Amino acid sequence: MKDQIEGYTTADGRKIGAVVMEMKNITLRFGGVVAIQDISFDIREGEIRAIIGPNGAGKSSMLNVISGFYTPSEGEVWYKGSKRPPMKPYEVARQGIARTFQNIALFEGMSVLDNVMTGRLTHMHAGILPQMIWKGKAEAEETANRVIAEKVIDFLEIQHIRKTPVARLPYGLKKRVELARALAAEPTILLLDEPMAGMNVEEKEDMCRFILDVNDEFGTTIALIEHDMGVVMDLSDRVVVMDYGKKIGDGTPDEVRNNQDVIDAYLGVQH
Amino acid sequence: DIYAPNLSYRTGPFAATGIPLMNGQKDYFTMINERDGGIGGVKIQFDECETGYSTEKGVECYEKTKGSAVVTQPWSTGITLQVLPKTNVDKIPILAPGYGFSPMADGKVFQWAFNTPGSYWDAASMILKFISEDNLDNLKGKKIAFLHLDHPFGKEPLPFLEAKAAQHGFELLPIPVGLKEMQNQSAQWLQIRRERPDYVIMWGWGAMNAGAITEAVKTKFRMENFIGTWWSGHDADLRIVGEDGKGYKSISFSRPMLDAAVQADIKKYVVDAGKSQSNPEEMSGVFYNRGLVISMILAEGIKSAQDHFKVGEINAEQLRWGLENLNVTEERLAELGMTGMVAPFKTSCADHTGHSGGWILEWDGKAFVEASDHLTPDSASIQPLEAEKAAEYAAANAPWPMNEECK
Amino acid sequence: MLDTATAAPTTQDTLLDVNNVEVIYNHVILVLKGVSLKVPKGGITALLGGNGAGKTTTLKAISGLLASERGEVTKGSIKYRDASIQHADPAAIVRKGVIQVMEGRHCFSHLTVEENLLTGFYTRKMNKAEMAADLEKVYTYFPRLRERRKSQAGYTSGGEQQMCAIGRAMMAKPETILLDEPSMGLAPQLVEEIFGIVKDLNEKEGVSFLLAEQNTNVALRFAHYGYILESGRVVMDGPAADLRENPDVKEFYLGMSDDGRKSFRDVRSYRRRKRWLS
Amino acid sequence: MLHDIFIAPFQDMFAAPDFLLQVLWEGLVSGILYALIALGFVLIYRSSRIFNFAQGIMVVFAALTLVGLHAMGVPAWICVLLTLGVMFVLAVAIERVVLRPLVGQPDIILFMATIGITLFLIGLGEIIFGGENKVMITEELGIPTGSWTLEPFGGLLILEQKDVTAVVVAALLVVGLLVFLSRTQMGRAIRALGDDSQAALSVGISLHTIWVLVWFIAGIIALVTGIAWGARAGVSFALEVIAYKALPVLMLGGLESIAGAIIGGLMIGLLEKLFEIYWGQPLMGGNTETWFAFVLALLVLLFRPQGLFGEKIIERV
Amino acid sequence: MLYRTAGQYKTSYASDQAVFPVRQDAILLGIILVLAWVVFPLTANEFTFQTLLIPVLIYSLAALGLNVLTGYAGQLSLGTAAFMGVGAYACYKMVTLMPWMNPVVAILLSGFFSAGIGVAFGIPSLRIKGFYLAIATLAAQFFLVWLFEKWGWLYNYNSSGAIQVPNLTMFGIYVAGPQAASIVQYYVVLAIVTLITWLTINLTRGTLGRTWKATRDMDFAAELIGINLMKSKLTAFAISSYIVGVSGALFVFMWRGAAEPNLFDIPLSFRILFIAIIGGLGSIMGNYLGAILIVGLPVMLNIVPEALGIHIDSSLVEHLNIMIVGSLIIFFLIIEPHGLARLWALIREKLVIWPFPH
Ligand SMILES: Nc1ncnc2c1ncn2[C@@H]1O[C@H](COP(=O)(O)OP(=O)(O)OP(=O)(O)O)[C@@H](O)[C@H]1O
Ligand SMILES: Nc1ncnc2c1ncn2[C@@H]1O[C@H](COP(=O)(O)OP(=O)(O)OP(=O)(O)O)[C@@H](O)[C@H]1O
Ligand SMILES: [Mg+2]
Ligand SMILES: [Mg+2]
Repeated sequence: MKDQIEGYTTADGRKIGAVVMEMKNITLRFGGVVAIQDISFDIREGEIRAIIGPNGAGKSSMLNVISGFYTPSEGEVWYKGSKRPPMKPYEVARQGIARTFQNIALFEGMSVLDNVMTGRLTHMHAGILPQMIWKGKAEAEETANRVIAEKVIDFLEIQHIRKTPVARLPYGLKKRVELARALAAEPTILLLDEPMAGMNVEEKEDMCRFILDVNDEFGTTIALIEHDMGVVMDLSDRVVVMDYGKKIGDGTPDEVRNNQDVIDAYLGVQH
Repeated sequence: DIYAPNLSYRTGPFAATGIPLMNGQKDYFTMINERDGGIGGVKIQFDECETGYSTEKGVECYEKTKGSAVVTQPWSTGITLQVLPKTNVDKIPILAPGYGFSPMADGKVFQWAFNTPGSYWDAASMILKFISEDNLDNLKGKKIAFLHLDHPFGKEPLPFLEAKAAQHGFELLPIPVGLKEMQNQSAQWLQIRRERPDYVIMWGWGAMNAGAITEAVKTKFRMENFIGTWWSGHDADLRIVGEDGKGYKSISFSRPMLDAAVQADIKKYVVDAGKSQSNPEEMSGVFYNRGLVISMILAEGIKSAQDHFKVGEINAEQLRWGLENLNVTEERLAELGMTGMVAPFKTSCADHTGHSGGWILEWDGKAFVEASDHLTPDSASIQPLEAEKAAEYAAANAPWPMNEECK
Repeated sequence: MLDTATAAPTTQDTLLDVNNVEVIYNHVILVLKGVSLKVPKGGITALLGGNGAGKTTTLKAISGLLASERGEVTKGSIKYRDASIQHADPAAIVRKGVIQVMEGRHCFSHLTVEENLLTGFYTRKMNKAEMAADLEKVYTYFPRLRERRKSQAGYTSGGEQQMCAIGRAMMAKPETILLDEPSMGLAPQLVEEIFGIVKDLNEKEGVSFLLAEQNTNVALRFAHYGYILESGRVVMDGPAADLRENPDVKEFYLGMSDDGRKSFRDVRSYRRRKRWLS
Repeated sequence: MLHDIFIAPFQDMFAAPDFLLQVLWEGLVSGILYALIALGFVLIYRSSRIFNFAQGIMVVFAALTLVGLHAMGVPAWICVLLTLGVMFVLAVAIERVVLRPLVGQPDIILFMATIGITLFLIGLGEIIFGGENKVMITEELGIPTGSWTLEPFGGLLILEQKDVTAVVVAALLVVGLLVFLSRTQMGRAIRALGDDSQAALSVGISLHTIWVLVWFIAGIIALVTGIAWGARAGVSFALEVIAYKALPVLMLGGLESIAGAIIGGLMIGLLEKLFEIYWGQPLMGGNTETWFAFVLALLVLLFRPQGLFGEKIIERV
Repeated sequence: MLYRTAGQYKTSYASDQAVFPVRQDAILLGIILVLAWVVFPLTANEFTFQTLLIPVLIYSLAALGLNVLTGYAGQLSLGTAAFMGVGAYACYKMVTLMPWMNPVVAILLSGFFSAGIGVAFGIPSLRIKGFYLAIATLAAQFFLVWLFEKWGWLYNYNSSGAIQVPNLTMFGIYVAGPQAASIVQYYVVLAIVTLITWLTINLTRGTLGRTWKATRDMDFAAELIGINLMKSKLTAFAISSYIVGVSGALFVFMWRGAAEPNLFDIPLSFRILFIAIIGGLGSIMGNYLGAILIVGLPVMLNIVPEALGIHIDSSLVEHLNIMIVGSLIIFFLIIEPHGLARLWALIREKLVIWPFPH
């Protein structure tokens, strides 16, 4: 195993830092259903961490626990070295955790630009009065954050649809806008729930490019759920495998690929 | 032409009671125009502006008509209250026979408003007189439930009734009926059953009347002790309960006189000419006939103004004078072919009501019949109250112009 | 690596004939710009293409579901067994034997799985025995559904919902199933399982399929014939085997370069634009 | 003060148990009538997620048609059949003209459209039938009109026979509907439609047929309601306001639950009457029935946001 | 090519963030302002002031308030009228208790009372959603109207239970009460409406507006990107109720002159909801278009037959009116469910490319 405290360097020379988030013995129940059962794993600074597993394994639920949407029935979440007290999802977001959703959750009534700007909301603090008269802090803040939003838009190559209402966009672009919204928050950890579902190879390639660039250029830590093994194996530094709420594997892509439990439960045919 | 519009309500939740009144009013003027070619040779243009009893629409109608109209007939206490302060500025008389704000009787304060020939306080006073057999002290220790629409109209007689209760030692139990509960008054009638009042006095309107009467039948309240105001004595409301409603009473400032000469003229000039919307059943009812009386009051006002100012096409200010100087005597009623349909009355600068008094009508299972002699309100005790409330109103709406000419 | 589909069936009667169809949403958004395709009897036909290419729109145009989305077919013709179904309402089209399984597993979330399946019987004449028999058949194809028959569909997993949707369509005893992105969001082995069932249904029950897919890899393995749609136009079509060998398809849809599958890590460095699109 | 709130009302109840029974009976009867209107709402909501505000006016319209036809000399039972015909035509018309073009629109738009229908029907109804209060043809329909007088606890309890009839008919109607929805193919289709209309279309469920059917059933319920209410208070447009009372009933019971409509209706009927008589009238100047149901529903919703029997919103991220 | 936007380049984000980035829109706004501030008041007669101009403005303001809540923050409210009532009664109490108070100040202050009540009734929105939330607002609607009826202190124990606007002056001119001239009242209303509209436009296009819209479009996603839903919903309730309260005070003080409790009953709430929806939820301009339609239409329908010299019975006219209004509501919903404002936007889109078809 790799050094638990110091971090390590990946094959292609990237630095992976210390543990930023650690899930300790998480259990999550819905009435009688146990969606997650006593799972522990960690996420290191700057890495791409994949979570895989069959449908209904509890992957999304795990992401929901991380982002504070579900409160675990048991277990602890450690973030940046301290135990996270119970908090509302918006407080978690303000701590620097941003995410995308399995079934796109964009604000359909707004333009792309506005959607991306909502990602900046955690950084905007002008009072109601200045906002009303559109002067002073409100105006300055608006412009400053607009610059950042535009940067993200440029980065993800969606300039041309900046003013389009998102409801009219095709699926793939919506996914990209969702990524843009999450990125605009300049998060420490970015959680992606099946960012490439329903895309063809070409589009997946684009998406991979963005994810890698985000990871590289901003050093953002990424946790990602994905069913396309090609993507997972190529992109991620370490992979957690879940099955029926239990953890059945954790390690580098190669380790996971050769884990018999994982092959039986999930991969089926050898890839 | 003289433009005398009517703010009618043939629609909405109160249409049932509104329609026969509107028809009566309208038929009367149609008859006058057909038979006499109008009043003093000038035709009366009696148009309707529909309000649906909605105050908002009423104000709209008022605004629309006030430019050329000589009178506004708001037909709801709510609309009356709304336009009352505006009339001082717009200089147009309000004619609100038997409704509106009781202190309008005080002509010094309310120069432009007329509730001829009787106010709600008149009605309340006469009801009390009737049940106490003309001596209010007989009511001592009795309990009277006051079932009323929870609306300015229903609350109007409260100050008077409260004053009387205090003075004569009877217990007054106000029971409001919300606009949405008009059809389902079981809670109110359960309260009546629990409280066992000696009498129930009702200030009901529209669907509330029928609702109350059916509930009264159901709870087996003694119909003889159930008396309504003059807007609660509508034949159609009682027809719903028919025989079971026998004994129910209502005060009225008007009486249907089916053999009066005016009826024959209306039949001849209006109904037979196909100019009426009324059906025969409603034409024999209390409300239709009251409509005739109301139009007659307006017509008399116009006539008295014409006579005084010696012009045919009088304007609003002249009509105000006319309404202030009405003198409907027994003889005049005979001339009009309306003997007995209303008691004689007379208005003046200071008295805009005329206080004609009225009769108690009783439902005999099929129709309303007279059940009392002519009653008169206790003006001596009403007037000070009127003066007081009118002064309060004027103070609240200062600066309020007074008519200094009256004494 | 995989078991390729059997060769296309010999009977080549065309069941469904879509000819030069144009679709406009909301009176302004032109989405299909003249799409033509044919679905032969007993075949599995794949409709491939990127996001927003118009695959779903094409299927909805056929099944008559466009109308409820403020879309309409403004040009071209759609025929099923040589009869126009262009203006028929969805129920009539189902009765003719064409049923769509919608993208995103639209199950009736408050109905139980079994009730969901039974709604599929709606267009058929009520016959208790037949209904029970067909239900049994669906359960034999999808044993997992039998286990979950009493649970509310909204709480079942993604794969189960997809099975439920296909099973529901089977209850209508269709001749042709329009299957929209069955693989979306499903784990790899479930994808295999679903496609296996599709193949079984095709071979054993003789059901024809028109299959809209992003997952070109799987789709071309199971289909007999394929159409590639880009921006509302068919840009390429041919037998599945041929498409699989086409270099452009290989690069853009299968993610292969000349020397085998390329890593997603490498795509950053070099990207070629599609040739058939300007 | 505390005594008035917490002790005196209960003393009153014990002091006059016969009166309490009467209060409960009145509450029960109005509860059943609220429930009937709510039932019409629920049915339509279930099948189309339309919050049908027009249910109230449909009650008036059905009752007026019935009475109006009878006034033209048609025998009572034929009137009922003809009225059902009219309600069917209305259902078809609403489906054609309003619902079909608005399919798939947001809930609030459809809600507004039903208010549009309400206004239209008010205008039309008044033109056709006039605004007068009319007498329901209770006896002609064979509904008993007498009353039973019981003497529990040596007191007095009056049960109107037409109220008893209304309670019985309502119960039958509810049982029938429940069986229809859960056991039949059509019933399943109605529920499916409410969940996902696109998917329902895709399996060949015809929106148009189901909608007409459902609106027609709602029309039948409206007629029953109209007869029951009309027998109590006559038939006039003022009856339309009772539709408002159905709203808290629905919310309390849960928008898509038949059982909820019934239990919600009874709960509201009973509690609002008790509250009005024992607390509202003595302490608050009466007329609390205007808001009591809403506040009660609100309190219940705070604990169960989908009503007592409503379907849980399945929300997954 | 009237509406060509090509060639209008933006060189800074600030200019792109302007209220009307397109020049033609700014010109259009200018024309409207001139009409409202100069042309209408100079040409209108008493009837037009009282039945069209003043009510259209007041109703627009009420709808604007509702739109903040329902259109922007996505919380359905059926209790608008009651909140207007709170504003009206608060204003009445203020001017009768403190007769020296400037009436315009009183009107602007009265909004705070309804804001407070609005927030109180908005608290359930944290748990209750959609139509179920409508119950909270309906509870407010019915409870408040009942309170207006029962709480004598509110109407100074007036025997009729109605409130009557006293004569109020500002700088020696009557602005409210029977003595006030319509044109004065019109200008007061116009000034307040213009001011509040401008402030609301700023709010809705900025941070708070985006917060609201996010809450409306997908509340759980909004929360997960860092929006405090409680704050977002309650500010919406507060600001919406404030505007609605002010409109209620204007409604009674600048227009009606008197009010009885049931004036604030549910039909008024529905009328305002109609205006907001027909105009377009989530749009500012829509409120004005909607109000013009819903207020103006019945007035027009009443006038038209007379103007054409057709004599129709007034009750028939009224019945037809109701039917027509009902049908038009359905008609507009079918034509464009997103309201007149969207219709205008579509026309604009077409104009931008006009005369070319695509
Ligand atoms: N809100 C909820 N209420 C009840 N059960 C839930 C809820 N959310 C998730 N579950 C259950 O928890 C289990 C795990 O679901 P989850 O969505 O996390 O799976 P997943 O691994 O993301 O699957 P997929 O790959 O299909 O997205 C499932 O059985 C699901 O039904
Ligand atoms: N209801 C609608 N209104 C307006 N535009 C629509 C509508 N539905 C789809 N579109 C547009 O039509 C285009 C084609 O969409 P369609 O859903 O048919 O694509 P698809 O090929 O199925 O893509 P995907 O793989 O994402 O499902 C897209 O640009 C989409 O935005
Ligand atoms: Mg998931
Ligand atoms: Mg698709």
